[in-house]
Amino acid sequence: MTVDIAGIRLKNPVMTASGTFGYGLEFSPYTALDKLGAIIVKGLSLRPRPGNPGPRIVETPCGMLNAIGLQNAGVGTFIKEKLPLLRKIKTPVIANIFGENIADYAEAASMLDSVDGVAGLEVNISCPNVKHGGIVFGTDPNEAHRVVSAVRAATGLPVITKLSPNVTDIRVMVRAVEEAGTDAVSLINTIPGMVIDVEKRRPAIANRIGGLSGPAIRPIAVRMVWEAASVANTPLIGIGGITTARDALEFIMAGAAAVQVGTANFLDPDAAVKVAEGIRDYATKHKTSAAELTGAARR
Amino acid sequence: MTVDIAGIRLKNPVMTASGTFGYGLEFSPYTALDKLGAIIVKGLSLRPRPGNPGPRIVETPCGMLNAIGLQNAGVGTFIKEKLPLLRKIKTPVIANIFGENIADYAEAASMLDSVDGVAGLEVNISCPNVKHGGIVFGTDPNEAHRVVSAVRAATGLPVITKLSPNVTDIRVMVRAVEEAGTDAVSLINTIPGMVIDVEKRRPAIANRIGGLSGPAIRPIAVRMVWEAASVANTPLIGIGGITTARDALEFIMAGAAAVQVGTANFLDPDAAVKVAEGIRDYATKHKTSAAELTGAARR
Amino acid sequence: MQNSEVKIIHNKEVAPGYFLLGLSWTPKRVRPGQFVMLRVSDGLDPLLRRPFGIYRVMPGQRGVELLYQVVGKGTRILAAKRPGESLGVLGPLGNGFPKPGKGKKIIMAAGGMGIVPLYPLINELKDGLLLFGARGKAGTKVIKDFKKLKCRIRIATEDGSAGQAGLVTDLLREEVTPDAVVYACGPPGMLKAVSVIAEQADAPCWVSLERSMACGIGVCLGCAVKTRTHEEEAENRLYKMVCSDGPVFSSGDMDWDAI
Amino acid sequence: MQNSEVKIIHNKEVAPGYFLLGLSWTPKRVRPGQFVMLRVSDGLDPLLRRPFGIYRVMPGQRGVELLYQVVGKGTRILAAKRPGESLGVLGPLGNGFPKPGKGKKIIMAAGGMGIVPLYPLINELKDGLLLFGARGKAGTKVIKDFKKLKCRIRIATEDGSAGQAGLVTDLLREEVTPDAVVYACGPPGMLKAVSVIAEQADAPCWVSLERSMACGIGVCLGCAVKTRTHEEEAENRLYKMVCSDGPVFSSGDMDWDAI
Ligand SMILES: Cc1cc2nc3c(=O)[nH]c(=O)nc-3n(C[C@H](O)[C@H](O)[C@H](O)COP(=O)(O)OP(=O)(O)OC[C@H]3O[C@@H](n4cnc5c(N)ncnc54)[C@H](O)[C@@H]3O)c2cc1C
Ligand SMILES: Cc1cc2nc3c(=O)[nH]c(=O)nc-3n(C[C@H](O)[C@H](O)[C@H](O)COP(=O)(O)OP(=O)(O)OC[C@H]3O[C@@H](n4cnc5c(N)ncnc54)[C@H](O)[C@@H]3O)c2cc1C
Ligand SMILES: Cc1cc2nc3c(=O)[nH]c(=O)nc-3n(C[C@H](O)[C@H](O)[C@H](O)COP(=O)(O)O)c2cc1C
Ligand SMILES: Cc1cc2nc3c(=O)[nH]c(=O)nc-3n(C[C@H](O)[C@H](O)[C@H](O)COP(=O)(O)O)c2cc1C
Ligand code: FES
Ligand code: FES
Repeated sequence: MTVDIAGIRLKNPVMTASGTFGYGLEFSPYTALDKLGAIIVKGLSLRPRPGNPGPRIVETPCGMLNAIGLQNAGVGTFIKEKLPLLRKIKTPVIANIFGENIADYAEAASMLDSVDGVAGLEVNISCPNVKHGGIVFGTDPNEAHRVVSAVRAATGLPVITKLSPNVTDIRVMVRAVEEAGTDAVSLINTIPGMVIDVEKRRPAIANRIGGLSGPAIRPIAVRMVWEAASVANTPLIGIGGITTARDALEFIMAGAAAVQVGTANFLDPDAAVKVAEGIRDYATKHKTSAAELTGAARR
Repeated sequence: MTVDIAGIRLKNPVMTASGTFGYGLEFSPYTALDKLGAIIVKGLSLRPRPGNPGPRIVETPCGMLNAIGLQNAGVGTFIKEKLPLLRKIKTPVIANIFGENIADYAEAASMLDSVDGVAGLEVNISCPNVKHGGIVFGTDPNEAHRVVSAVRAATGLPVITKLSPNVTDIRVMVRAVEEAGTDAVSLINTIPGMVIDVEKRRPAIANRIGGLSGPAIRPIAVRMVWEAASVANTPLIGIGGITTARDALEFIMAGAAAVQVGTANFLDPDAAVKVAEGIRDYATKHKTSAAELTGAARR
Repeated sequence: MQNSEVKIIHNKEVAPGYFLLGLSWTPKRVRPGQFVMLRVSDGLDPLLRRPFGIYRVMPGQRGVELLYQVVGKGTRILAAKRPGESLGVLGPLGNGFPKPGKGKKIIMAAGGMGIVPLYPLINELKDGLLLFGARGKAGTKVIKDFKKLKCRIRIATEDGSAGQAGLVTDLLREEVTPDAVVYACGPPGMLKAVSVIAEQADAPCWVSLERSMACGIGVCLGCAVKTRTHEEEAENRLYKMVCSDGPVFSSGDMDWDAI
Repeated sequence: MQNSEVKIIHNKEVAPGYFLLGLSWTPKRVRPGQFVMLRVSDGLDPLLRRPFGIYRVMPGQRGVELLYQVVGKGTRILAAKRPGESLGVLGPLGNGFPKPGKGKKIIMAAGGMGIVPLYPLINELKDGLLLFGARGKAGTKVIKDFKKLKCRIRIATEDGSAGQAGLVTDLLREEVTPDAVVYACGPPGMLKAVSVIAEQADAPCWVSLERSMACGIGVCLGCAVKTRTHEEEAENRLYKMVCSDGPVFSSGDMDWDAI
């Protein structure tokens, strides 16, 4: 069941998605952290961010919207306070980073490069570039190329680029970030969405627009992985609405080498481990492996 | 509760979405067709189309995928066989048209222009232009502009352009079709998605990729209507996952002048009429009207 | 054709995983082979209605019964329902089985739950031979009701634990004659084989098909099956809808390679 | 803190729309004010768990009881559950109410279902004055259990149909003294008013807050409430999480303009 992604060796192809698993440690009362393929910690920025006012979340049919506003204590605090504890877990820890401009991304990357206990970086490009009129890095291939190149130059760590689904053609984005030197591509981030509270006659969350996640988006995410796989030269990591091993296998058969479990961690803090076990059971029953199953529906 | 859309007077702001209500007549045993704002018939092309092989549909979390392949008997047969029966219903009938190239769109439009009983056209631009390397009209502002201009030139009927959600920025598309002379804009069409049958290890529907509809997509659709409303100068018609009046009100408050009920017609063939009644009840209770509620969450 | 909320009279497990559902619903006329679309949950997951054949009109017009097998999410929810709860029922839908010509030898071939639409047919015709196929003995429990009807029954099980060892099509091969009319329902592979056997024997054959359905009333065009077309026919008649053109089709009209 | 599947012992309607749910679940230690996240459905709609305060630890450690009001989809599904069925329970979660200092006058102010976290507090302290506010008499039925506890009760109803006509805050204004400690739970408007009254009287005040929740364990950062920060404090401590930093907060720490 081991898989190699971007040079990181995982016990199994199941990771936890950024922003849905805290720093991992919060889940130790409920699940066996050692049984995960990797832990991706919540998004980190160079400087601390307070996040958005509430309400920040609202439930939707088979999904949820969130606009947390990327609240986090900053890379420095992470390194000082969380990393020492995370080093005790026998599971690779991947740091998810984001920034408001390219220099911030690069500096966050280089800070994480110099410390022990970080197996790789996942670069969240679904953020607006405040220096370039707020255009979202992940919706423009040139912006995406620039930010990934900068991170690539700033670190020797494996770099995974996490794509935004909010584009007309995901293949263009895959090509752009691969050219910029990413070692792997993860997709998808949440899809912009809105719920309106019809009694209050205003958007249900304070930020108005939030990111849609959960089972509702799974068919969109699987399709994007399928499309990405038609051009990708690096391993793909499938994300979006995975709650069971069956769901994860959809992504794997569409072409993903690994998967991430997100919103499902809220429904069951043991979900990711159960997904990993279910994939193992399926592979055993069918005398195959996750690696062999990758892209099985494309053949 | 009456609303005017593109010069069509509707009893109420609730229409039935193309492809989910047949030619309307199929629903007469189950619902009061006269109580609908408008009936939008299934997509019509110049020539008959057999559609895709099966399986054509699959259920998804709070939604469904379809790849019907736009099966229809063609504009000519519609005019000859269905329209005479539709003329007896006291509800405006809007013909939804599509084509494989611009000339086909224009010819379908002009055929419908010359007959009695069609209140307006809805132009489905979520189709590939086979003459232009298969690029989907609705994902490229130039292609969209060309097809809407051609339809506009071919008919004196009110023209509603139905947008594809599969774009990075829906506002660009709204501007393009308004410049081309559309009288109203409806959104959204289905979102491309995929389900994989993990036992068979292949996509669950024969066409591989299908269109996602139903409550799952509602937050995405509401967000797009909200964004469209920030630039639109013509009335917007909100579509996507509406099953109840509450759902419809989300679209209206986000900026839609009217709505369409799609997949919900399958769950309850009386759904669209119930949505219309529910909107009326809300408006009565709050001493307001659909027109006044349009954009209420923006203020 | 109605769209109604109806009360559950009973919902009992008649064999492991098989339930008989009594609904307080009395449609004007039901033809053998017709079906209903059930809304198993008020929630949005599962979203779509589920199709089920009408198994029996209960005596004294008290309602109808469905017979279903628990196979997934929707049927699991259905199995947990109790008498007194209500369900959305849309139907009766589709065509039914056509009557056999006078003096015909009536053969019914059922595979597993394919038994459901054939039950009311036997009940109506009060005649005929039922060939029933199942994996093993457990699967034959659902036909105990049939023993009350006036009809001869032959059973085949794949593992030989009941009736003859083998497939229902083996029985059909033994029984079919040119003066027979064959009615069949079951898995696609079985129906395909049945259709070949009937065609070879020159016997007319009616099959009841299953497809995933969204609307049940011919509007979503989701439940398409490919038909055999002749060159001169219009391309747009290539597909028929199982819900509204079927579920019963003449086996000769089907493109069995696509089923 | 556990994540378990637990059996329902009972689920009875104690007043119209209010249910007492007994769960066969015995966490090691429960502090008054803590809550659980319940998975009300195995399906995906509703998707998220629902938070409910722990109302009572049942005698003899047989389990715990929750008291809930049916307000929407999730609580409607919950109300249909029967003894013997099971539910996913995550908890006990959050902090609890801190103990009052020695010799303090204990005042509990509850609005509607805000009564839930205060019940175990009274039960533990075996002392104090309970001020209870509701719309009308019907809403006061849920506090009949409290009459068994050793505590004085005063009731206010908006329509005057039970107790004093008016708001629970009117009662609080009459009762509060500088040597009191106030514990409160209820709708945001009420809590804000309670906090002002307590502050004016110079009495410490603890409030239990509610927010929409996804995880319940401090990781999604969805249940943020704004705190009063002083200029020199780091911006990233502006928000606290109701689930993990609360649900009980010192009223003085909250930015009431944002609640
Ligand atoms: C016209 C018609 C009549 C039917 N009559 C009966 C009947 O009388 N009794 C009965 O038990 N079943 C009958 N079926 C099949 C029944 O509709 C399915 O078993 C049911 O929809 C499964 O729902 P689910 O949510 O439990 O399963 P799901 O979770 O949706 O699926 C579980 C498994 O069942 C398969 N499945 C899903 N839908 C169908 C379908 N429509 N047809 C075949 N397989 C399906 C899936 O591929 C999957 O493998 C009929 C189907 C049709 C089309
Ligand atoms: C820490 C905590 C403890 C709670 N303890 C109890 C309790 O002991 N008993 C009890 O009856 N309720 C309690 N609640 C409220 C309870 O969680 C909600 O009533 C429940 O989640 C509603 O679920 P629903 O699916 O029925 O309603 P929904 O369909 O989700 O919503 C129906 C209505 O309830 C509102 N609502 C939804 N979720 C919440 C929420 N978390 N808080 C407040 N309003 C909400 C919605 O805005 C809507 O107006 C508590 C909430 C929190 C945060
Ligand atoms: C509450 C919440 C917070 C999230 N925070 C982040 C984040 O900080 N960085 C990031 O790259 N993705 C973030 N995501 C996106 C998830 O990592 C994941 O891409 C998305 O939720 C889709 O997967 P899911 O459907 O399994 O949840 C967040 C998602 C949720 C629900
Ligand atoms: C089975 C099916 C067939 C459809 N056919 C068409 C079509 O022919 N033309 C079109 O413009 N949209 C078509 N649509 C899209 C719907 O009109 C609608 O835009 C979409 O389903 C979203 O709305 P909903 O979530 O309410 O279903 C179809 C949708 C479904 C589910
Ligand atoms: S199920 Fe919709 S056409 Fe048959
Ligand atoms: S509910 Fe997730 S942080 Fe509180």
